Amino acid sequence: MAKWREMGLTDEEYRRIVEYLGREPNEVELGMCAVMWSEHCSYKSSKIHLKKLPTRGPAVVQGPGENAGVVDIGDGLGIAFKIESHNHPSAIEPYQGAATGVGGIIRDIFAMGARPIALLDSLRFGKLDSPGVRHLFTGVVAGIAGYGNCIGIPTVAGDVYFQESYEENPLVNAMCVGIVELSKLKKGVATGVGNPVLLVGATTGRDGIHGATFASEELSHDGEDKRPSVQVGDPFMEKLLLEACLEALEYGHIVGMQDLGAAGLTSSSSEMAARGKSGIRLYLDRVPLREEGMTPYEIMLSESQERMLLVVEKGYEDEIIKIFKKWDLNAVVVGEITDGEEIEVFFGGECVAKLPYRLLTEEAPVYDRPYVIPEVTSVQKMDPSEIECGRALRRLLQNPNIARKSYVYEQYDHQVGVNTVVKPGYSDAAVLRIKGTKKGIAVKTDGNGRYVYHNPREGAKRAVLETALNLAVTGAKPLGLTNCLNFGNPEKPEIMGQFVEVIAGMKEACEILNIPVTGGNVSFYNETGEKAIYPTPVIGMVGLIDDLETGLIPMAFQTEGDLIYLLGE
Amino acid sequence: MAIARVIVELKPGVLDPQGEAIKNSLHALGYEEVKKVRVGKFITLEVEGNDLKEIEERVKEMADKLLANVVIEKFTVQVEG
Amino acid sequence: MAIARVIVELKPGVLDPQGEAIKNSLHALGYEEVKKVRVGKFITLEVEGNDLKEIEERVKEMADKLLANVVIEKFTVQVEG
Amino acid sequence: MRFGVVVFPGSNCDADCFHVLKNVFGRETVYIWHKEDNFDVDCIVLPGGFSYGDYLRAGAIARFSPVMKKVVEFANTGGLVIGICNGFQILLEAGLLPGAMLRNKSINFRCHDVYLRVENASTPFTSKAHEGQVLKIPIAHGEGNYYCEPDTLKKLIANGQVVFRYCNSRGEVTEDANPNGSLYNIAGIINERGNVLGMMPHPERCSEKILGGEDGRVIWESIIAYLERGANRG
Ligand SMILES: Nc1ncnc2c1ncn2[C@@H]1O[C@H](COP(=O)(O)OP(=O)(O)O)[C@@H](O)[C@H]1O
Repeated sequence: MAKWREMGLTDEEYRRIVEYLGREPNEVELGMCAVMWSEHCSYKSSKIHLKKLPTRGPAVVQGPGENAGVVDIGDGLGIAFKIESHNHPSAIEPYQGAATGVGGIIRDIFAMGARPIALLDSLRFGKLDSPGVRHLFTGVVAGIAGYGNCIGIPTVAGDVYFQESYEENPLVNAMCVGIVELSKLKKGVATGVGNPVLLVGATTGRDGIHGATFASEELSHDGEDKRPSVQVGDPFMEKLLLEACLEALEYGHIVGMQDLGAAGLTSSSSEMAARGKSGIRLYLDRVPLREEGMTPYEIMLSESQERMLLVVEKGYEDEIIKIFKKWDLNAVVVGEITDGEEIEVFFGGECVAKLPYRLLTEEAPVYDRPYVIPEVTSVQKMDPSEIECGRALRRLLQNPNIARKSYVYEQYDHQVGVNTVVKPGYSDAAVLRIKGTKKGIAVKTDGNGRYVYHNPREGAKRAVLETALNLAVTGAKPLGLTNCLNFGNPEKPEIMGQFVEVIAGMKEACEILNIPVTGGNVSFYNETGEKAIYPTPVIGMVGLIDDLETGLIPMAFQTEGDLIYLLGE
Repeated sequence: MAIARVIVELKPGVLDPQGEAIKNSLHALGYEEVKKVRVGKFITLEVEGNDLKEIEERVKEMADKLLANVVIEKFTVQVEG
Repeated sequence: MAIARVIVELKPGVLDPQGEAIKNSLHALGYEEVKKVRVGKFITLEVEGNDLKEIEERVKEMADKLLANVVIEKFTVQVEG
Repeated sequence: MRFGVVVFPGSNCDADCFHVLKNVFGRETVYIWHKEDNFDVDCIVLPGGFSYGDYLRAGAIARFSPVMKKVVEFANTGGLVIGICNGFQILLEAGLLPGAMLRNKSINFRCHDVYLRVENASTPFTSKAHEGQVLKIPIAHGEGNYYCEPDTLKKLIANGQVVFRYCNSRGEVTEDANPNGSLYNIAGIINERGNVLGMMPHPERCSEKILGGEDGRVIWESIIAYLERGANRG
């Protein structure tokens, strides 16, 4: 099989790369292209549709395109927030998959210069009576707890549903919320010819090298032990990285910062280059490695966790490095900004890759995949006269989807940081105070896949509405939303049709409610065999309460004799 | 009654943050000679039965299913009467 | 380079919640024959040096100081060239 | 009167303790970096968190931090030391308090409110409370299952070193009220000399009304009163 196909590129995509370069790429270059052109990094199937979402609003400081979105809450403060999926890794190894998902989204937040103050998790599993599902469920919850508790960011809210369609494809969407002084907001840009590029944090190992390359020859003769596809998270390392990065930002002279997530050094360097319209030269011999004998290909594609890339004003690198050393972390100048338009990679004195950043970013393919609009199906209705209320109520309350979620949220430290004013289980959304002000923010994730499955457009609207209402009942006014769109295989027109309809529904709801979208994430291919998950848009929202003393609405019934109203139709 | 001992270790190449932290701490305590630390589990089971061969088979099954996470860990089993 | 293996186990009288939980899970999976489970640590150190006797002494020290908490745990050390 | 909050790599309730002492009680408070061995404070707080990731055993690696030598010296000269959650675990590992922590009986990390009964109200940390008083304070830990040898327990009880026990809202010490399997429902103990306290629950998380409870205040108030009397070191 042709090399590019093993790496997940189509013949047509490969042809376009050759055409753009005017030559065949070498193996390192091909690997870099393959990961950057993957669905995960390029959003090639979703991009044209995502553009339809409203992204502007009075509170929006940073819309989609950066590491996280940011909304203004006044007093010179902003809230940075984003949600991301870690579905596939969690299906393979629930604990580490979920843990590293949390780790990744936290880095996105502090890359903006924000201090993370809350985590949320939106989870979907098959039915709990299957032992496999129990294993996934307990593993995922423990993984989120393990990472979030250790790093000391409270997990304050989320949602969890159990439904057959997620049996083999659990959804693990993690959201992080941070607070930033707007004047200190950072972006993931690389600018300033000659400025050094620093790689900081964990060493680089062979973990998580692009799944597509697993089938490659090197693997077979080294034995399967050598390349675990699963990354192991080190929350302790990330805690140090978080504190060191924030301290470095406080010191100043940092031009741009980005975390190393999917596609590691390749994506972080090319995305920073593209945003700053600068070239970057990297010297891989300087990268601190975890294992011996790593090739440039492996170093460029490694997804080892707990690493960040920083562009620093020339002359200040030693001071910045000192800060990282104080926290016992690696910090190494691995390259510099050039006035070219390329990512140049050197190893052992040789140039092993030279690719225009545009090829890796803007030039990635965009597909308008064929779709069919799914028919609206109806849920089976029951005749109320056939229902015996007492029994029905008991059965409802026994349903894990309705039952108390304390098994989940009591494993999460939801109070560290002493900001959690409304804890999980006390209202529909969590509320955090903003120290030093009277303000509070409300946060929640939601999204009922079953509604969306039966009626994608209306279901998506409901997801936005439900989240907004969950904030509203605490007294908060929604400021913006982030979303994680979990779907099956986009190459199937029915799935693509669900996606298109969901976008249309979200757009409509956002416009009516006047809540802009500040970012999000798309996860396709959540299917096994012929069975796709329910289309599941998860909405994560942030709202503002101006004055907690007067504006916070409690959910519980307060006083005997108070009247109870039912609002709406 | 037999005693089965199961050693569960991370596969080579899998990051062991715990081992790293212990190594650093040992260095700080002056044990510079320690070059690498890996932390695994040592699980001891008391198992009813006499057929050691069969017990070993069953314990291997348990290790495969529950005691080890074979995605990132490997295990060895040793049984004694 | 020598390899030192340190097994750290809870002392006999000390409750092992993790072992209990594993035992219950094993029972739920149908392994009723398992009567007791204890979970310890299996720590592997790569240590520079040739004098195995001395290495063993040093590793015992490390175990005593750091690797085990002797209030609740006991340990054994085994060194190999 | 000056408080020092120790920051180990991986501490994560350091800022919370600092906030409460500085902003809620208006007391001079400084951070003490784990590599520091020179500081001048009247009370040391070892905060919660996951020092060194809690790798190996909670508190096991932190006890070897340079700062701990000074903490031990400080304690040995009568200085007030309070270890909360991970801080308690570190005090145990460092031998400043007897016993050890095991994994919670449920295996899981647990984060929720618990009730504590004040068993000894004549310590510098509890003098503003009264014996038998019930405090509602949150816990957040995975290894809070206190264990010690039977003889040690006897001594702890006889000396009044058991300061807090898990109880129900009526102050009854029951098995159901024990969130982690701790021996004798122990939630907090003090050393023989009476100047080093370790407790698993987090008083800093319930020292402000806005956070839903203020039962943690009594501990800080007791410490402050004690220091105001000038009764510490000397
Ligand atoms: N996965 C989770 N992580 C953290 N908190 C959760 C999770 N799932 C549910 N919760 C919390 O449990 C409570 C009930 O959640 P949910 O069932 O989604 O509420 P509702 O159905 O009322 O919108 C909320 O406080 C929510 O934040």
